[in-house]
Amino acid sequence: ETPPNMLVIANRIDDIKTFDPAESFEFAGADVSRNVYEKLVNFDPLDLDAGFQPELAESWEVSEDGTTITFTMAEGHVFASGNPVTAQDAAFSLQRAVKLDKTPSFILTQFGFTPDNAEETIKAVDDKTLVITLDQKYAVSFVLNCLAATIGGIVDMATVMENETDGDMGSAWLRTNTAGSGPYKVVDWKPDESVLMDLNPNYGGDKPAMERVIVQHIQESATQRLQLERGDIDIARNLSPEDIASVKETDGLKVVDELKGRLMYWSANQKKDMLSDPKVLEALKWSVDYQGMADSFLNGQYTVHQAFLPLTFLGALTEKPFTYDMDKARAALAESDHPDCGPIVISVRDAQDRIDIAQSLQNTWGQLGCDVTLTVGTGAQTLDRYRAREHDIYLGAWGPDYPDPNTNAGTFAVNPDNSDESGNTGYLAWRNAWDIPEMTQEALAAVVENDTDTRAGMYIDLQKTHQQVSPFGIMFQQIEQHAMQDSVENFISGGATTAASYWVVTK
Amino acid sequence: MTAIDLNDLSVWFGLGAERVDAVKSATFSVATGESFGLVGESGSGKSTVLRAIAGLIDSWSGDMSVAGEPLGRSRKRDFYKQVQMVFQDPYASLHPRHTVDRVLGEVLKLHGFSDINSRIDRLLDDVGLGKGFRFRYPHQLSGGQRQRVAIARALAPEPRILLLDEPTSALDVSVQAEILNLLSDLRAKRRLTYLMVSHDLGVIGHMCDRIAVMQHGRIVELLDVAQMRTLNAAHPYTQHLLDSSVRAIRQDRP
Amino acid sequence: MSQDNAPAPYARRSRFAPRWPRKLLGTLLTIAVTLLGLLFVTFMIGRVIPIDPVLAVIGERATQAQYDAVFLELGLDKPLLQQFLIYVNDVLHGDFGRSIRTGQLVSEDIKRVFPATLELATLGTLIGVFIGVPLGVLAAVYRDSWIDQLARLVGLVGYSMPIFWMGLVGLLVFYGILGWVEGPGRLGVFYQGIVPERTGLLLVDALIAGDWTVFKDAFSHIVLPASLLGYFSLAYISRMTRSFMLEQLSAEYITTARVKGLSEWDVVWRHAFRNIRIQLVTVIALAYANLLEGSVLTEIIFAWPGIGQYITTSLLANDMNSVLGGTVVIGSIFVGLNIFSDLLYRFFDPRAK
Amino acid sequence: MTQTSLRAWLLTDAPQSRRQATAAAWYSGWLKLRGNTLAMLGLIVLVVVILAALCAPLLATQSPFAQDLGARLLAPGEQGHVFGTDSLGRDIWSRLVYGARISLYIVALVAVVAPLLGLIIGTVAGYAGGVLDVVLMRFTDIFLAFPRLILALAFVAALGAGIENAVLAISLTAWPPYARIARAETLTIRNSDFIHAIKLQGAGPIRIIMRHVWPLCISSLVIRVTLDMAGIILTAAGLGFLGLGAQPPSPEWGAMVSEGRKYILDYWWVATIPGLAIFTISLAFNLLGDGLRDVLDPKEAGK
Amino acid sequence: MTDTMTNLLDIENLRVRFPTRQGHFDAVRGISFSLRRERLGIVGESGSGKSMTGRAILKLIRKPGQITADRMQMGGTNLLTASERQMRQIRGRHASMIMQDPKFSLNPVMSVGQQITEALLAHEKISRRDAKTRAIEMLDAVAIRGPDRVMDLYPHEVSGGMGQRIMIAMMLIPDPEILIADEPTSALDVSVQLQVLEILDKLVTDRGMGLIFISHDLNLVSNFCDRILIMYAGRVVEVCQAGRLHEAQHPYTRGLLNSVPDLEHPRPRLDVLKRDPAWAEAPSVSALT
Ligand SMILES: Nc1ncnc2c1ncn2[C@@H]1O[C@H](COP(=O)(O)OP(=O)(O)OP(=O)(O)O)[C@@H](O)[C@H]1O
Ligand SMILES: Nc1ncnc2c1ncn2[C@@H]1O[C@H](COP(=O)(O)OP(=O)(O)OP(=O)(O)O)[C@@H](O)[C@H]1O
Ligand SMILES: [Mg+2]
Ligand SMILES: [Mg+2]
Ligand code: NI
Repeated sequence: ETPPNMLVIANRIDDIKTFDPAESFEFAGADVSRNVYEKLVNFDPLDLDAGFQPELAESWEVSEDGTTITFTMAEGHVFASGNPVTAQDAAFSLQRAVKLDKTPSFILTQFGFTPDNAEETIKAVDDKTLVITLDQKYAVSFVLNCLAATIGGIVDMATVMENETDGDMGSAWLRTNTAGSGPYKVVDWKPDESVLMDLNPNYGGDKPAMERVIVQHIQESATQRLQLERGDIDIARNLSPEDIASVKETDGLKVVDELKGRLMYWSANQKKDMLSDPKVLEALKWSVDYQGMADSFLNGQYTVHQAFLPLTFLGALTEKPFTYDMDKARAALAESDHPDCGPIVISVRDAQDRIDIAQSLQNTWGQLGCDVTLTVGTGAQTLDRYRAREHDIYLGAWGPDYPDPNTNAGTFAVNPDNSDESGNTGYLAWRNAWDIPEMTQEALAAVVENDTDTRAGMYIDLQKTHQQVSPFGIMFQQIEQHAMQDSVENFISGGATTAASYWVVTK
Repeated sequence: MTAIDLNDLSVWFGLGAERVDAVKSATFSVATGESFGLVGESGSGKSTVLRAIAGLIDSWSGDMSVAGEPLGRSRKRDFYKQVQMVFQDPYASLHPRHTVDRVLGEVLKLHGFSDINSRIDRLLDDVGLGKGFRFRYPHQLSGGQRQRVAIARALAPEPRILLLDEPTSALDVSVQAEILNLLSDLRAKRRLTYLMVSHDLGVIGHMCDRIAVMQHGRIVELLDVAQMRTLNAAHPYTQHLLDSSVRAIRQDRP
Repeated sequence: MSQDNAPAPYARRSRFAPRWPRKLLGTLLTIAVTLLGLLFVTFMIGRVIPIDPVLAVIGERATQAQYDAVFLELGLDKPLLQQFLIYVNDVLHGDFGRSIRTGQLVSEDIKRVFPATLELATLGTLIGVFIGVPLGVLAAVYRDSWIDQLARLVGLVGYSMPIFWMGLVGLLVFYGILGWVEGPGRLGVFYQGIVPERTGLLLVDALIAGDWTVFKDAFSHIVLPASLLGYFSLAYISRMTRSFMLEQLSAEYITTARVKGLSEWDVVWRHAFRNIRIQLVTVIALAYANLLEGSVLTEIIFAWPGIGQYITTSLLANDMNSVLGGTVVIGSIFVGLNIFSDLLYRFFDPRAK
Repeated sequence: MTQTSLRAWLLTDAPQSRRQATAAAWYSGWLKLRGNTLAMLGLIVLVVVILAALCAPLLATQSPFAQDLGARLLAPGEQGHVFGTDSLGRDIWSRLVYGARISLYIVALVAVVAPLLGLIIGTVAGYAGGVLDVVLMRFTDIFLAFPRLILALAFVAALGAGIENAVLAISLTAWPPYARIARAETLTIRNSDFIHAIKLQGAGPIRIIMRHVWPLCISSLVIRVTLDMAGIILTAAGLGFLGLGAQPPSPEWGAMVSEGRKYILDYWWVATIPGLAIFTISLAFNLLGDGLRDVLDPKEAGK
Repeated sequence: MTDTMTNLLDIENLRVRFPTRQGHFDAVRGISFSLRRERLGIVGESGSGKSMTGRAILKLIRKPGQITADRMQMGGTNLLTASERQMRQIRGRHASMIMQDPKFSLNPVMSVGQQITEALLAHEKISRRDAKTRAIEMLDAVAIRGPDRVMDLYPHEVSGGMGQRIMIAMMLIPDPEILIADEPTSALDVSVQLQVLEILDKLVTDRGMGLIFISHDLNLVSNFCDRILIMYAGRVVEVCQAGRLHEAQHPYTRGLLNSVPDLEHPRPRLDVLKRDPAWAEAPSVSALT
């Protein structure tokens, strides 16, 4: 049994590279960051559907032209070091993220911030006021959603600069240390082993019930389940469907489902002649055993979903036009220029659920008469090929980068320049050599639409077209199934929009 | 004419502090058709002399010539048509996985003979092994039989000179007699020259015309077989050697 | 057979220096050459692999500009040889670079993960030795009897089992069902951070601190994976012990010992066993080295944060700094163990002098 | 020829022809092996596995690739699946027999490549001595000091996943011990009288190495290789476990265990049955290797 | 001395049998002999079963081999029924054996001193110190110079002759009544050979020990021993007094004698032994007294 004031979680956390919000871009890292750093605006774990709420900023105002946002800082937020949170800290944190220009910086720089102009565009007028200047008008929800992402975490300027080495703005120090105002602070991190968090004594909110949180890295589902059954852990986050099924049967344990933002899709390289044939794509989309997979080896962990915005996102499309229908598939293939269906290679990385999906695709596409082979590689290998546009079919997963529809629209449906030279590897459309000038325009238009309903409608239309014509076969949206002791309440892993929150957990 | 002529031959092993001088300026010559014996205590360098002549050791100085031809560092195949060697231990001198047939066949092929089949039969006959032994493996042969195969192998290239390194010391007296007789017969038949090592003075006395006595790598004395029989030696070591091999063992015998 | 485990013959000595410094010099030179070769091969593999090291750093979402920046930062624009020389120079200064994957200095990472493996492998080897050696000796003494057959079967089972499968089953049975041992990881969560870290070996640290509850918990965690690894090396050690012992027991001096009227125990242990000690050390060193490098799968299953898992995960993430660092460490240990057993050989065997 | 006379013909101490000599040598080895019950057990198991692999299409009750998501994870015996079905509803028995082909293929390939490489390097180093020996042995040491699975992983990562590459990678990591053995063996052989004897016929080094040294090294290599077979399958399985061995949906045994490990707690047979198969075949190889040690070891044969 | 007439050892119908794949093989086939305080020589060609006879007396035949006999009596003990425990008491204490080759018969990793004192410590309650003193005395007795130094040497550091003498010292230190010497000199140089024989000779005369001397060298045995058994194919074909060896009757013995080349009496050809299958079948000649 675990002590009542301590939360022990088993999870796969070997992807953590750093806790620095300016650099952190991994799932397990985001979980830590969310509990350590507060943001200007944030999501309430107990009411995620309400969207972003004031946190460090108690209010904000948008200028007439929509390019300037003025935040007023809230009282009572104090860093773990004891320093109060000021607008200077907020400005510093955001400037820092822009200047360091690490991988996730695009979330901010898409608003026109650059390392050169950051000091002007992100500015603390006084301790309480922060002014942000955008390069053009954007939907406010878009901007604030982005600030609620991990990169929007506000760090303690004084502490960070004390630990600066070689002008790195404390980034070496922040890899392994935290300086936030959130409910917890990281006490110890052993990569591939565990993260240990204790209460931030200066946390301004209600004192969390869990005074200590330990996240252990446990790779195997079976191992996690054994630990759960023996009461050595409170929550197991990576159980397989079979293990979940058994946990459901076990007294004293329960399973909580939560819809996540991750999509499972396949995509066809449009440089390949056969795969750029719309009828072939249609045939392939019809010959996927969506429900069969979702009911068997993906049972409970993925739900069938066929649009690029995950459910719970603004403008998510719920329609699922494709089913497993071999007749329609054969008909479509017959109409295409490739009625015999040539050889297809599916690139898939070495994760068991993806390999299972790939084998199922291989099986059902095989029934169409296609000669399908799989190449399994490490994550880096398959990704390398994907970015070089050398794949046939890539079987992949995509998670939203920030809680705004543009995150997926901007990659599935935007391709500003399809030339090889442009190297626009950030866009999935580009990686599949899918040239879509019009759709790109439509997607970009949605970004500046300030009326939320209109904006949602634009995305729905976009997805409907996308579903039919795109070389993307979006199949599933992930459901995370957390198995836990019966006594554990309020564990929310963040749904599709954000990460796990430990401070509301009780047991 | 001399078959083997050694002049100031020194042989050593190893370098620097580990250097062992196995043979120190040995000088002697063996006439064609002669049977020459080499005796001495264990480790005195007898085998080393033979191996140096056969070209199995590189580190030597001095002059060696065989049948008038001076020997260089490396030996040509022609040399081995002249000189062959029979080793001490018949159990170690045959390849454990080769049949007699293969052993002899390979040698004949190497020397470019064409009528291999008939030659093998003839060789086996010569050493007193019938055709029945042709396809046996060494482990199917007794020590004496193995030594015969080794002799057959040495005879295969039809050499003029045989180097014999204790050819019978691993064998029983009764088998030894057979091998010694065989060697005598072959020498008579083929007019071979023998250079033979043994520590058994009886064997040397039986086989050889002249002997050289070695001690600590040096040749301390050369004498002929008659001198040996009469225990007529100049060097004290030779005297001691001769003494001990004929002296009665128990002084208190009534 | 012992040939494959015979200590490596080390480089020929130069002719000038006096004896023992020359020997030392030769040994050092050999280590240096071997390690350099090791570095070179690892480095080349890292560069030849058709995976982009930059991608490993920046991940899927990065832009081309970020890509280029990292490309320059990693020094990938320089010629291969120059990259290698820079790397060797760094290594000589104890700098293995920073791990892309964990974001920490590789040397720090290794300092953390290596003791875990060391602890596991040491205990595993001890188990292997303390059961395997007597088993091998028994099998040899009672050659062809049922004891021999049983020992052979037990040994071969250990040799043949897929260790990852046995690991899962062992965990299920001893942890899941019977609850005899603690589960995965090195230490229960409540015990973490109680004893100060001195050696990194939890058992030792707990002993130093005199904290028995921590010791018990750590031991309860390690006992299952260590037994599995021990069983695996037991197989090898007992087979080798048996064949060494057979060789010795048929030696003539054993009969001599019997003629003296010595007891069977003395004959076996004082005489025969004494003669295989040195060969055995070589074998044990090899088994030990194998456990140090080869327990990747066990480490994964038991969530053991060791060096095997570290290198493998890093390799899969194309984190070449970590792979290189880990390989150099393991390689050095391998070479070190080799030399150690060689020295032991020279020291203990009167014939080797 | 009647049975008894055939036996006598084979048992003869005085063979009359090359053919008889070879046959008799094999027969006596066979007799020795037959006397070793455990080794025979190993042999029989192997023969059965080989036959099963050859006759896979006859033995398999259905296609090893046929998926049936409605009938997944069935227990052994259910709905006519002898060993049950896996997570995609494929028949485990059918996959097992087809998988035997792959596992045997891996073993055969590695068993040819690695020892050959080791044999060449080891004998050349041992026979040549001097600088070449030092260089080659340093080279061997480097590879020996390499963490094996890591090296294999690196090769596979470099070459791409797949069974041929896995085999190649395993071979490339497996040769150093063989080279060591071959070298040690060569060192003892190279100064023996029968090598001197053939040198005295003017034979060159290549001939000596290939025709005289190799045959003697091969026996200790064969012994070692059979003992290593288990290790080879397990390494291949280990690569499969890490997703780098045989590519799905190929029914390679290691990959099957790896796929099934997710289900081990509730559907134990999915991983256990291929696990037992690996265990059985490696045990068989080990038992046979242990027996072959007695048959082939020239030291024993000499007595 | 009166007790030179009592038998130290009586062996009747001794057989040593090894199971092989083609049935079983008898290395020793029903030989009988007794030993008094004398030098008993055993000669015969290689493989005739000499060593097996020696080992059988101490029941040192290795595993698959079996010993059977009608009677094996050593002093008061019946060896046939003696347990392994009793045999350990007998070995070394009452009967000892010198092995053929010192190079292989001494433990290479134990010092000479350790190996010698061990024999003593196994049989007597004696302090290590005293054992050491006794060992040094013994080494001195077998004419080893600087015995203190030799105690600390390892077998590879001593020459063959010294090794053989160390063996002798080791086997004699518990003061056995019977000593079996298996070809104690065949590995030695002629000169060293003489020294070793002198020591053995002194032991028999001075201590009244019974010696079984195994060799294949007929001349040597005839010069050295009192009585000789000639073995062929596991049987004793002839027994004779040493002095009368040259009068031996059996064709095998004669053959052996004639096949030895003799420095003093040269012959153009050596006689070759013609083996008669009947020799192997004839019953063993008894050498009981
Ligand atoms: N390969 C070698 N390396 C180093 N030393 C050697 C080698 N071969 C022989 N020796 C040494 O050379 C010396 C002479 O050896 P050799 O074999 O010629 O003696 P031998 O007279 O034939 O003795 P034996 O009668 O025992 O055969 C010995 O001291 C021996 O140790
Ligand atoms: N373990 C065994 N199995 C089968 N036969 C054996 C075994 N040990 C010895 N022999 C046989 O027993 C016979 C007698 O051997 P023994 O050693 O007594 O001969 P020996 O007279 O001492 O010969 P040598 O003079 O060569 O020492 C030999 O033919 C030998 O092959
Ligand atoms: Mg010699
Ligand atoms: Mg003998
Ligand atoms: Ni070995």
